[in-house]
Order: sequence, then structure tokens, then C-alpha cells
Amino acid sequence: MNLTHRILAGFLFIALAPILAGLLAGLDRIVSARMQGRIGPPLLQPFYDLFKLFQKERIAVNRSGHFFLLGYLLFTIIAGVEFFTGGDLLITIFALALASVFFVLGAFAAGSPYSHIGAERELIQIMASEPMLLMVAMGFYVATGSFQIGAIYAQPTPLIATLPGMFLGLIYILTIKLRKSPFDLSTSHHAHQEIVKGITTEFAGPYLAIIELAHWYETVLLLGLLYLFFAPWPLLAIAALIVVYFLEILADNTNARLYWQWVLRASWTFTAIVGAGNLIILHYINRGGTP
Amino acid sequence: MANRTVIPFGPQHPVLPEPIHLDLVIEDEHVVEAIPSFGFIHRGLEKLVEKKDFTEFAFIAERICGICSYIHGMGYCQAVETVMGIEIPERAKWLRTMWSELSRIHSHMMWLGLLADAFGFENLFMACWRLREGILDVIEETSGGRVIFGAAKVGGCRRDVPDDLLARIPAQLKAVEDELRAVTNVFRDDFSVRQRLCGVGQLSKQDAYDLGAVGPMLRASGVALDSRLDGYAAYDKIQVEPIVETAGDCWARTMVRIREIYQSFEILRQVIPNVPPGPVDMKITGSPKGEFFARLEQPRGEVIYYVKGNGTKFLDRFRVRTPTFANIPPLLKMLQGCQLADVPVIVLTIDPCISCAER
Amino acid sequence: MKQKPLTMTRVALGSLLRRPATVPYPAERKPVYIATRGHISIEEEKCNLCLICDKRCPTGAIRVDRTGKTWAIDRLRCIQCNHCVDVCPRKCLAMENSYTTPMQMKRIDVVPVPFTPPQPKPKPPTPAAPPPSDLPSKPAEPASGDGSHDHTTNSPTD
Amino acid sequence: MHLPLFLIFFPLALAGLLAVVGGSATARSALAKIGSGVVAAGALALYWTTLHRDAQFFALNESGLSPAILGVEILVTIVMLTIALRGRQVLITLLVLAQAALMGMVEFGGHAHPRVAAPLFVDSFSVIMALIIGVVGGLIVWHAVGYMPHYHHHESAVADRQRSFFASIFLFLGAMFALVFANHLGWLFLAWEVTTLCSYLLIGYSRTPEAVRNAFLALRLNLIGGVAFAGAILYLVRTGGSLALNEIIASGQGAVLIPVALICFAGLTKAAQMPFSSWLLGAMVAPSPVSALLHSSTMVKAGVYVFVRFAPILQNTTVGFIFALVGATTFLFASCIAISQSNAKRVLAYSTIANLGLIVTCASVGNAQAVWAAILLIIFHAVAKALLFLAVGSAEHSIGSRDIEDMEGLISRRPKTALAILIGIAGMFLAPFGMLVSKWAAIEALMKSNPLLPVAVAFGSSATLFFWSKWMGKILSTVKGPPPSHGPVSMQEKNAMFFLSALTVGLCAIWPYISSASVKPFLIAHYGTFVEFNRATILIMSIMLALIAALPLSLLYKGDDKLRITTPYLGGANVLERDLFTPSIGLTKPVAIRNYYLTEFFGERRLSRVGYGASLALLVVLTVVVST
Amino acid sequence: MNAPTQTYFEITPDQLLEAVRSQQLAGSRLVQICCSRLAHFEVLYSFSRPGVIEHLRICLPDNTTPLPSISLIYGGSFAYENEIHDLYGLTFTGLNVDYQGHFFRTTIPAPMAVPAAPPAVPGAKPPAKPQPPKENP
Amino acid sequence: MKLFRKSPWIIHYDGASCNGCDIEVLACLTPRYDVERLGIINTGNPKHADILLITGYINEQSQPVVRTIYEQMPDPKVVVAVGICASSGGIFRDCYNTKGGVDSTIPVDVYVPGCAARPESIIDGVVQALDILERKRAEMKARRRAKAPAPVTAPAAEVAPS
Ligand code: NFV
Ligand code: SF4
Ligand code: SF4
Ligand code: SF4
Repeated sequence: MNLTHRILAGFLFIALAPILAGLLAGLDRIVSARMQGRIGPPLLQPFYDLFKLFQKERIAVNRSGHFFLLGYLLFTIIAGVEFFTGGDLLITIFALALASVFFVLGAFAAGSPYSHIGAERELIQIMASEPMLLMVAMGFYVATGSFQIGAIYAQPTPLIATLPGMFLGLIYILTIKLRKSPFDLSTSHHAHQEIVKGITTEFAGPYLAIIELAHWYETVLLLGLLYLFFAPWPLLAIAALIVVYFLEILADNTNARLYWQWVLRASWTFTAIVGAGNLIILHYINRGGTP
Repeated sequence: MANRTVIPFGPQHPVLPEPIHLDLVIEDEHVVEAIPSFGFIHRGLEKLVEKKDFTEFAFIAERICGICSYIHGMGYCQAVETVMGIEIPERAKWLRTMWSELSRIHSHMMWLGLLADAFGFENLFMACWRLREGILDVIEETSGGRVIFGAAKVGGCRRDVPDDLLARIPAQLKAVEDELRAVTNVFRDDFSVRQRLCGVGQLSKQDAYDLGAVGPMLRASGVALDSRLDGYAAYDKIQVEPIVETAGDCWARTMVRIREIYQSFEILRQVIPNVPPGPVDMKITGSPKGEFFARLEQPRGEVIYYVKGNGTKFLDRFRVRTPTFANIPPLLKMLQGCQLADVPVIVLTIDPCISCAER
Repeated sequence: MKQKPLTMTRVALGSLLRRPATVPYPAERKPVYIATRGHISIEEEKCNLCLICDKRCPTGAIRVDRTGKTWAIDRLRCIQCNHCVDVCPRKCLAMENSYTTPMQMKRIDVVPVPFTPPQPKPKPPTPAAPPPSDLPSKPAEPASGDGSHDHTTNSPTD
Repeated sequence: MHLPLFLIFFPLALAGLLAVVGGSATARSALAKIGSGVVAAGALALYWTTLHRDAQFFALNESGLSPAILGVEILVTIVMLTIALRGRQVLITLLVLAQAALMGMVEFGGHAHPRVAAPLFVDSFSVIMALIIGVVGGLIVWHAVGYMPHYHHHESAVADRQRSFFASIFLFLGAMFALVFANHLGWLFLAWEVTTLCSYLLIGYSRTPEAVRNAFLALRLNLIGGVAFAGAILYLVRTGGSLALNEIIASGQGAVLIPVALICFAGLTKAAQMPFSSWLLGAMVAPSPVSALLHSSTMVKAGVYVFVRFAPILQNTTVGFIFALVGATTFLFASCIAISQSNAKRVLAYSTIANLGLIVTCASVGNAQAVWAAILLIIFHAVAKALLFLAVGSAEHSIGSRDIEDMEGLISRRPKTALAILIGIAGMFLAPFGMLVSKWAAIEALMKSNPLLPVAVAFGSSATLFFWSKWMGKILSTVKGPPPSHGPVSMQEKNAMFFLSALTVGLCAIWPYISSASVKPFLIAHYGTFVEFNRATILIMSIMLALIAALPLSLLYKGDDKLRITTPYLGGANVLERDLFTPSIGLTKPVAIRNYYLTEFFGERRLSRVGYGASLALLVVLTVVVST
Repeated sequence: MNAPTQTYFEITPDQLLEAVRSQQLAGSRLVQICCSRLAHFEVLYSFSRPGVIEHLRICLPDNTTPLPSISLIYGGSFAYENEIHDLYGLTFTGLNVDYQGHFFRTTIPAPMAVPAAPPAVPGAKPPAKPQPPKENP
Repeated sequence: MKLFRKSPWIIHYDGASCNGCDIEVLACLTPRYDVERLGIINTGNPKHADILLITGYINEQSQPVVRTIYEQMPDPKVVVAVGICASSGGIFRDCYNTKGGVDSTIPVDVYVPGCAARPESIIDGVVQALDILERKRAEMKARRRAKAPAPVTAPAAEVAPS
């Protein structure tokens, strides 16, 4: 990719990701509703919601909230841009973590018990998912010798062949990142929560819209990550993404919310098994079977 | 005190459809202390007996609660009837039994949904409430209201149910029951549901009995106590076995209620074809004088109506002790040391009905 | 106990494949039952302004004005208990099975009643049909907290 | 040639002077201020004069100096022995004796006394270390000048022994410079022992039973390392090897693996790696500048310094791999345990242990990139951690507690101190700040060795994210109005915090320069290669940095009349003020918000046990590997 | 009907704890505690065991005399006792969970202690001595 | 675009109802009525909500709660009183602990009659509320353009109608 391509990709991401993710969210809500025996909202509902939120009055518990949310949105976008311009995968992951930390800090700064508990739980979720994300990057590195997404993308054989564990692990943490049951600890889209809206409790109107927007960017980024596993075969990749997303919806609709203890334990164990396992096996295969 | 978080849980809280408030003291997510507070729904309707005469008071009794509305109306009437020495017509007894059981089914199905909502299982909530509509249809068609039946009156029932309608109901119920199996299987077998229910909010048999727990709460802890065995209305002519589980945890309570739903379907199968012909109400003359304690089985357990009449149209005292009220002390016990995530689940497994409890 | 696997998946996928259970309300509606208690209506020609419904309504939703010859109902007070229908001696009240639509202003529906009390008899009007025997012909006025009624047709509250 | 000597002897002389005239507060503070300035300036001057130059070796007349060295050595041994005997510390006595015996065998064991032609040297890595000692150390001393009077104001029970305090500090600085400039292993060892001694003196500063106990603990564990170090020297002497650092490194892996392993083992104790980490936690009883200087930015770095020096030897060896595993284990467990801590200094201590573990891992892996990461980690960590310790110390004085929970809303109560802490924390774990840059490199470098290492890093760094974020959150959260804060923060403290904050942020901007100016020569010298950092990555990091710097500007936008400030959500039970609600019993009750410590998962006792067990097992394996 | 037999026992306040304890020994369950405002105050304790419901009735002239709480015998009784305290102004001593008058926060204190409005019931005698509702402590 | 018409988020609070209206409000969310078709989400958090559905009348203890919830909702916001109790105090208006309908505490925009209010009526009520939302939104915009101060959101407290 030359520079113009990169810049173009960056802008495309900024412009198209919300549209894609919004549609996906709309679809998600319809499919969920159907699974619940309901008709569900119109496809464009997420957009209606988003734009409405931007029109609401701005209320907050203090004046510093928007600062952190801005950081959240900004660094999520940067992470996405870094990713879609073929940048460095580790930097992408770090930027994403930075964005999440901004989000968490915003909730902490609100100084309200519910958003605080939500923030703590969000941190637990980040802690549960972060190792796997890093390991996916490591997996790509072992398989391709580079953290550069450009190089990973250009791989002639699909990475799913060598990194099936990583793929599984990524699907697993995608459930966490998309805030789906059973991992919707810190906040959840619609089902009720013991901590009300958790981390987003104190963010209203436009602020909530910013969160939603950032979440959309993040979703696209994660789906992009999944895409990389099938990069040489775009059709298969899209089919795989559809299947994965459907499974996420299904999981959301067929599970109760679980405890943080369970989430953390299960995530780390699963990560250690599929992520580290895959990494180690691959390492020894690459060495030609001689440990 | 070092690392304890103190938060108000409620009164406005999405998982609690009704306002109750808990002062929660938590450490990480362990609940160290939980003190409930009440009075958000306290109306003081018991004192309305001084303003409404004893026949009109049936309307108020029905509105003690919109979930267990019918049995409230009926229990009040039953207490007054006993004081007045009235034996109501046979058909009225059978209809009362039918409505009681319908009310139990709708209440339990509603509760199952709310419980699912409490542990974040939206789809299960929807599934329960979708099927519940089938029961509400039957209720509305027979009584005229979806939640407030408006069918109880001193001396019988306020309306009759035509026989052709009675003949149609069993099929309607059967359809709901068949579909319900798949949903209740989820409560029984699903991994995540069991994670959230098994071993949570344990209440030992002794504690349950000593603290005065009633209804499914008590039965889930292994005490076979069901006021329907007292044989009011037509219950003396049908087979009722108390449903008992022994684990005493949230899951056991769920199982008790689920099994009670099927039991109620079974009872309805006995009742509906056997509703005898005849009048459904009778003329009331005079006013109640004397006192009586009526004991009935609500969906949430044993309910007590105490009526004291002085020979005028206005009672001296009407009192209802609702099952939720009796289940509050055990609730306090169960909340100690649970997880924050368990708080709504535990609160819900007593099947709290605050408007009943506070009147 | 043997646990069945994937119980919820079956339910969810089952619902996905079935038609939604939704009745899309404003567009389409579930038929109402005959028994459904919706709102009170009056056949004003039959009414003889006997005041029984006024006195017996547990919420005081009905106000009968004999001098102004109106029968009025505050639908935001009526709890559809059907009691007035039961006690009306002229059987002029009925419980319809359709509901009152929500309103943005409180209002009281006032119905003029064409009834003229028989002139020759200066007695207070007695209902034509005898009152149901379980009720005293002159019910005691319940001591109500505020029995006052707003008799304006529109009482803006906002 | 003169500068290194000056850097070594100036602080020593100052220490002597302080010991004599330090009784007077004015003289003391003046001397300390001058001393810190001179040391910093000297280090900078050294940097300037050695820029773009190869390593320089200083030939001294070693045989002339050796009696003096020997004398000092004996003196140190006697002092330690006295301490041990007076404290009735049997184990310490035995260890000192063992060490003395080993060294005695070196000196008088009848072996040809190996000559080291150039006992001192300066290369770009020593310069980096010297900069840390001089500049960061200087700032810490500057801070201490303002801090110590407050300290005594707060801890009125503690006897004022500031004279010996500042003397020990400068003694330590001199020893530290000697340590990084020493090419002669014997000299290095002497400096090493002196730092151990200083550490003992400063930990026990307050003389409370707890402090004394912890001081002995530190001494004990460090002496275990000292014995190993002495053993290594003896081994070298016996096998006729050289005692010159450069020659040892040049002699190739096979020959010197055993002594290097022993020295690195000593490094483990000094760098407080598991299972020897407990002393560093105990050391937190010392005043904050001590923690900053000795126990995070400099002395413990001596431990990892030897690792980095010997990295070429450790590279691709089983021994190196085991050391790497010990470091990775330490990183993982210490990071996890930090989650369960609410005492700010303990969190810092665990984080220090963890980061030292990461450095050990990188250095033990030993390839060029890993060493690059290790050196940058050393730099970034020294600056950010020093800042954190100092800021926590100041915060402790102004709020009267070092508990993280008590720092609630510090941002509105003590905005500047809070900002310093926030910058320090951000520097520790957030992109694009320094630590993360090096972590980035570390992961890539470790990938080339064995995936187990980066896996541990992945888990460990997720844990760090948790405790740092919640700490930041606590500082930012404003539940209550500011409760009164005590005592003012002195000028010196402010200066030091300001400079260190600026340094933490500034380093993020200039690290590419540091990398090519100072780290590159070192790597080229030892590995002949240098992996350039991807330019695009540097670019995006800079963009992120600029954005982070620009974001607070959005806070300036105050003309926001459309924003309505309302009460937080309390289930509708709010009562007037923002943190009160209507409780079940009574009329009002304040909400309390506390962090999570997840003790059931990350409990200190449980995880320490596992971590100690694992690292001990690794050391046993190491012993087996080395002895076969 | 196989309804249980119901018996009423009149007792005095000082017999209360003993009577309750013997109920407990008999294996009874506390069903409810009910206070009534008649001419006097009446507190009714109901106990039940299979086939039997027994009531202990205590008549009090007014609501100023405190009653001993039975919450040390029946741990669940505090709910009833707090309720009665808030609605009738009766005090109970030795409560295991004491809401200090915040169980029901009613608009007026001790609302149920207000006797029935006399004109409503022509036949009812006005209470012997109208007791001013006791303030919550 | 009339966005508030398309995405009204509700919050439900039970002032002091008998539960009858409560469960009917919940029933609106469930498959048979499925108000999510209309973009309605039950947020459970006043700060995210546009429409406050209150069931039941107001008593001593729920009054401050209702005020707080109302105050914490961002403009534009609409209050729907669901059920007879919420509209007028209903059958409990004579009780000693009732303060009357919701309009005794906060301004009410739509009254939904029915005891219990039927889901269909509740949906009708919410649909009426949508127009009011749009209107309030327009007013808000106009105010903002005119730089007029926002009206006091807390209601004139003790205006007890009827
Ligand atoms: N079942 C029932 Fe009730 C009664 N009585 C109870 O607590 O629901 Ni509203
Ligand atoms: S239905 Fe009931 S509430 Fe309505 S007007 Fe008739 S009597 Fe009154
Ligand atoms: S009871 Fe019937 S006849 Fe009498 S006033 Fe009412 S409606 Fe008219
Ligand atoms: S209006 Fe009727 S159903 Fe609704 S809360 Fe009031 S009494 Fe209950």
C-alpha cells in the first residue's frame, strides 16, 4: 500500500465504519427480536437513536466527563485507522486499550457508585480480553514474521490454517468486547443490569452517543481483525464474519449474565489454552519440530 | 470499613419492577450488609374499611395487588362470608378455584420472566411473558380484566362464565402448557442459568421455618406447607399435593414454582370440566359481626385475612398479612454474603410483591 | 438429573423460525372480548338521575347533577369496577369493551340527561325499578376525604 | 577520565562532609542542594563529552590502589558484621562471614592475582546509567531536602537523623557511580556491597521495630546475592579467568557461563526478583525519597544492570532462558498481586518488582532487540517511578495517608500533585508513553525466543492495566467535596515533581533520539546490529502523544452554558447533596465508593506463594543446569 | 373443609414472652402479629402448627405502654413489630432489627392509631379516651 | 427528521401502584406488544430516558424519588401517568398516605386511563407523548437560539390539582 492508499483507507474507515456498524447493530436487534418472538425495531433504529441522543439536552455530573469520552472516541478511531491503513497491530491494540482506559476514567470521574462499579467491571473485562488480543498479535507475528497488518494481510495462505486457536479465542473475547451475554458485565445493551447501565449510567444524551459511536468503531475494528484470518479469500471471510456475528447474537440470546469471577477465570483459562497453546505449537512447528 | 462501597440499590432500579430500596455495603462485589427499606407503596388501605362499606371493600381488596388480585378479593370475601356464616353456591366455589389457579399460573410465569431478567437473560424473559399472554387471554375472556379480575364479591362471584367458554379453555391452556415445557427446561438445564441459581441464596429448612417463610420459599427449603390443603373453595374436592424441594437455594425455589405451574394446569384439568351448574352468587343480608382469620394460598404463599366486624356496614378492622411480608426476614438472611450480581436474583426469588407487602 | 443440552438455543432458534408473536398494535389489534371491561357508557334517555351510581361509585368518578340535569364521569377516576352498572336501577349504564383513549388534559365527560321528573309528584324521584334488595335504598354517604368534584369540562393541569 | 572519577568521589566526599557538619539544618540543606545540582550537572557533562564516542577504558595503577580497595572492603565487612552481631542476626552473620571467607580466598588463596589493566570504563550504557543516577537521583535528593522536614513533622516519633540520612544518600550515589563505571569485577562487587549497606541504613532510618526488621530482611536477602557474587569472583580467579568485565564478556559463552550465572543470581536478589522480592516490599517503610532513589530508580537497577551487561553471554543459553522465565514469572505474579494492594507504596513496589522482572526477562533473552527494550525500560521506569514515589510521598503528607482509597478526588484537592501522579501512572502503562514503547519492543523481541515469555507478559500487562487504571480513576473521581488537606508542599518537592513530570512526558518525544544516540552504539558494539524502529510506528505514537497533550485543552472550554450539572444516579434516593441518599434506617447516609481489589483471585498470600514456588523451582532447575 | 381449628387466648403483656416461648416449644410458626385500633388497642399474635391456629390476644388501653419484642424467639417478628410501631405508635423493646420509625415513612405519624371517624358509623361508640398519636422517637 | 418520534426511550417508575399497571407496562415490552418496533427501549436509567412512565399515585416516600428521577432526565422529556392511580389517585385517593396523582408532584403530559391500564392504552399514551416530545424539542431549539435561560425543570412543587 502506498501513502495515498493508506490515507484513503483511513478516511474510508472513519466514514464507513459507523455506517457498517450501525447497520450491523440494527440487524443484530432485529435478529435478537426474532429470536425472542418479536418483530423488533426498524433496521435503521441505531441511527435514529444515535442522532436523537445528539439532540438531547446535555447533562452531566461534572464538567470533566466529555474530556475522557472525547479521548475514548478519538483513540478508538486512531486504533481503527492504524489498523485499516495497514499499520502496526500491537500499536492498534495499545491504542484500543488507551481508548478503553479513557472510557473507564470518564466513568470513574463521574463519581457515582453505579458508574464506578461499571468502570471496575469494565476493567475486569478489559483484563479478561487483553491477553487474548495481544496473543492474536503474537500469533500473527509467529505466522508471518511481522506485526504489520499490511504484511499480515498480504499473506498468501489464510491464517486460519495455522491459527485456529487464535480465531476461537478472538471469537470468545469478541463476546466480551461486544458486551454480549454472558459477558455483559459492565453495561449491557438492553437487558437489565444489577448496576443499572453500569459504566454508562452517568453519560446522557450526546455523551452517550459518543460512547455508542466509539463502540461502533471498535466493533468494525474487531471484525477487521477477524477478517485477517481469511484475508486471501474475501468471500469466505465475509461468510465467516456473518457466521461469527450470528453466533454472537445467538450467545447473547441464550445465556444469562455470569459473574465477573467466572468471566475472568474462564477467559484467562481459555486464552491460555487456545491462545498460548496455539502459539507454542506453532513455535515448535516453525522450528522444524526440534524443541 | 476500609474498602467498602456503600450504595443505594433502588428504589428506582431497572431490575426491580417495584420500588424497594436496599442499603448495600459491598466489598469488591461481596455484599457485606443489606438492609431493605419499605414504605414506597404503603397506602394504608386497611384503614379504608372505615370509609367503604364491606361490600365495596372487595374492590379495594382486589387492588391490594395487581398480580395476585383475584385471590385477594376472594380471600377477603371468604373471610367476610365466614364471619357472616354464609355458604356460597357450589358453582361459585369452583369458579373461584379456577380463577385462583389461573392467577397462580400467570403470577408464576410472570415471575419466571422477571427472574430471567434479573440475571440478564432477556430472551428467557421474553419467552416467559410471551406464553403468559395466553393465560391472560383466558383470564380476560372469563373475567373481563387482564390483571384486575373484578370477579370477586361477598356471596359468590360477580360474573358467571358461560359453559361453552369453559369448554374451550382446556385446549387453550394445553397449548400454553405444551409450549411452556421448552422454556421451563431452560431453567432446569441451562448451564448459565444453573450457574446463577444453584447454591445461591441458600436458606436452610430450620431457618426458613423459624423466620416465618411461607409458600414456595418454605417449600423449596423442604417444608411441605400449602394452605390449599385447608380445603377452602373447592380445594377439598380436588387433589393437591404440596410441591417440595430440599436444596433451599434459588434454583430450588425456581423449580418449586415451575412445578407448581404444571400442578395448577393439572388442577385446572380437574376443575374446569367439573364446574357444577347453578347460580354463582347469593343475596347478602345483614352485616358482619365477629372476627375471623381466613388463610389461603396465594402464588407467593400463605396469605392471612383478618376481619373483625361490629354489626355495621363498616368493619372494625381488616388486615391482610401477605406472603411477601412474611418472606422479608428470610430475605435479609439470604442477602448476607452474596454477590452483588446475586442481589436482584435473591430478591426476586422471594417473588417480592411490594404492593402486597405494604398495602 | 440428566441435563438436556442447548435448551435455550432450541427456544431461540424456534422463535427465529416461527412467526413473531407480536400484534403490531396501532396498525393491527387483537380482538377484544365481550367480557372485557373498557369504559362506562350511558343511555341518557333511560336515566332518571336517581344518584345511586353517584353514591355507590367507589372512587366517586360519577357525578350526577339533578338540577343541571347532567350525568358526568371523570374517566381518570373510573376504575372500571362495573359497580355502577350493577347498581343502576334503570339499567342505563353499560360497560363497553373499548378503552378510553389517553388524554393530555384532564376532563370530565358531561352528558345532559333529558329526564324530567314527573311533575305531579313533588316527592324526590324514586327509581322506577326497586333497588336491589341487598342494598339499602338510602345508602349512607361514605365519609370521603374530598368529595368535591370539578365540574368544569376541562380542567387544565399542565 | 576525570569526570567518572569526579562523579564517584564527589558524592563520597560530600557524604563525609555531611557526616561532619550535617548536624546543622541550613548547612545540610545547602550541601545537599549543591550536591544534587553538581551530581546532575556532572552526569550531563559526562553525557555530553562521551556522545558519539566508543567505550573508554581508564587504565589506573591497579596494584597501587588495591590495598586501599582491600581496606575499604574489610571496613565494609566489619561494619556489616557489627550490624549483624548487634542485631543478633545469626543468618546475616553467617552470610557476611561466608562472603568474607570467599573474598579472603580470592585475595589470599594463593592464586595469581588477576590484573585488570583498566579497572574503570565508560561506555554508552554506563552513561545512561550515570544519567539516571545523576539526574533522577539528583532530583530525588533535591526533593528530599524539602521532604524530610515535613516527614519529621508528620512522624514526630521518629528521631531526626537527617545528618546520617543525607550522608548515606551521597555515599550511596558515589557507590552507584562506582558500580556503573567499574570494569574490575572486584571493584564492582565492593560498590555493590556498599549499596547494600546504604540500603540497610536507609530502610532502618526510622528505627521502628518494623523498619529494623525490614532493614535486616533486605540485608539478609541481598547478602545471599553477595555470597553468590563473591563465589563468582572466586570461581573466575580459580579458573584463571579475567576479572575485567569487558574481557569476560568477550570471552564467549562457554567459558564464563557459571560465574555469569552466579553474578546474575546476585542480580536477582538485588533486583528483588521472586523469590527474593519480599525485601523490596519491606523497604517501603523508608521515607519516600529513599524508595524513589534506591528501591525503584537506581539501586535495584544495579541488579538488572549486570543482566544487561552479561546479556550477550546469556543469549540463547538454557541459563539465560531460565533467568528469563524467573523474570517473566516475577512480572506476571507481581503485576497480579499489585491488584490486591491498596497501599500506594506497596502498589508501586510490586509494580517495580514486576518491571524489573520484565527487564530481567529481556536482558536474559539477550538478543539485540531485547536488550534495546531492556535499556529503554530501565530509563523510562527510573523516571516515571521516581516521579510516582515522590508524588505519593508528597500526597501522603498533604492528605495524611498513603492509601489509594484516601486519594479520592485528589485532582480537585491537590491538582498539581494529582497531575504528577497521573502523569507517572500514564507513563507506566499507557500508549504512547515510554513504558509501552519498550513493552512493544519487548514483546517482539521475546517472540523470537520462546512464546512462553510473551504470553506471561501479555497476562501480566493486562493485570497492570487494571490496577493503574483504577488508581487513576480514584484520583479523578470526585464524590465528596475536598476534605481539608494538611501541610503545604515544599518548593523543592514541587520542582522535583515538575521536572520529573516533564521528563516523563518529554522522554516520550525524545526516546527515538536517545535510542539512536546512546543505545545504538552499545548494541552495535556488542551485537553489531541494531533494529531500527519502524518510522510509521514512531509517527503514530507521536500523533497519539500530541493528541493526549491536546485533549486537556478541551477542558479549557468552560463557556458551556448548555451543560446542566445534575446529581449522580442513586436509584432516585438522592438527598440534596450529591453523595447523600436516603437509607433504610435513618435520614441520610453518604455513599462510599471504593475500588475493587479482587482479593479472592489476586490475594497477596496466595499468589506470592505460587510465585515463590515457581521461581524457586526455576532456580533449582538453574542450579542443576549450571552444575552439569 | 379440613380447615384448622382456631383458638383465641387472652393474655396480659407480662405473660407474652412466656406464652410465645411455649408456642415455639410446641413447634409453632409465627403467622402474623396484628394490631387493631378499637376502643382500646388490641394486639393479636397468631401461631400455627399443623391443624391448629392459635391466637394470643393482648388488650392495651393505649399505645404508650411498650410491649416486649418477641424477635429473640421468632427472628422474623421484627417486620411486624416495626410495622406496628410505625402505624400504631406502639413501642417494642428489644427488637433485633430496629428501623427506628423508618419502616413505613407515613405522611402522618402513627396513622392507624387515629380512631375511625365517628360519623361514618352511626352505631360505633366513640373511643373512650381519644389518644393523641404518639410521635415517632 | 423527527427523531424523537422514532427513538423514544422510556423509564418506568412505580410510584405506589398496585402492580397491575406495572406489569402491563412491562407487558408492552414483551413479544405480544413489542414496543421496540417503535424504537422504544426501556432504559431503566433516568439519564438516558425521554419518557417517564409512572404508575401508581404518589406517597410521602415516593415523592422525592419521583422528583429526583424527573430532574435527572435530560430535556426534552415527557411524563406519562399510567393508570387511574397515577392520574388521580384512583381508589386509594382517600387513604391517609396518598398525596394524589402524579401531577401533584411533577407536570404530567399524558394521562392513560384504565385500572389496570391496558397495554394498548399505554402504547397509545406513549404515541401521544411522541408528539409532545417533538414539540418540546422544537421549543428547546428555539430557546437555545434565543439564548433564553432554560425554564426551571423542577416543577412548582406543591401544586396539588383537583
Ligand atoms: N401472591 C401474592 Fe401477593 C399476596 N397476597 C403477595 O405477597 O402479590 Ni402482589
Ligand atoms: S365502573 Fe366503578 S369506578 Fe367506574 S364509574 Fe362505575 S362504579 Fe365508578
Ligand atoms: S344509577 Fe342509573 S339511573 Fe340512577 S343516576 Fe345513575 S345512571 Fe342514572
Ligand atoms: S390504576 Fe388500578 S391497576 Fe393501576 S395501579 Fe392503580 S389500582 Fe392498580
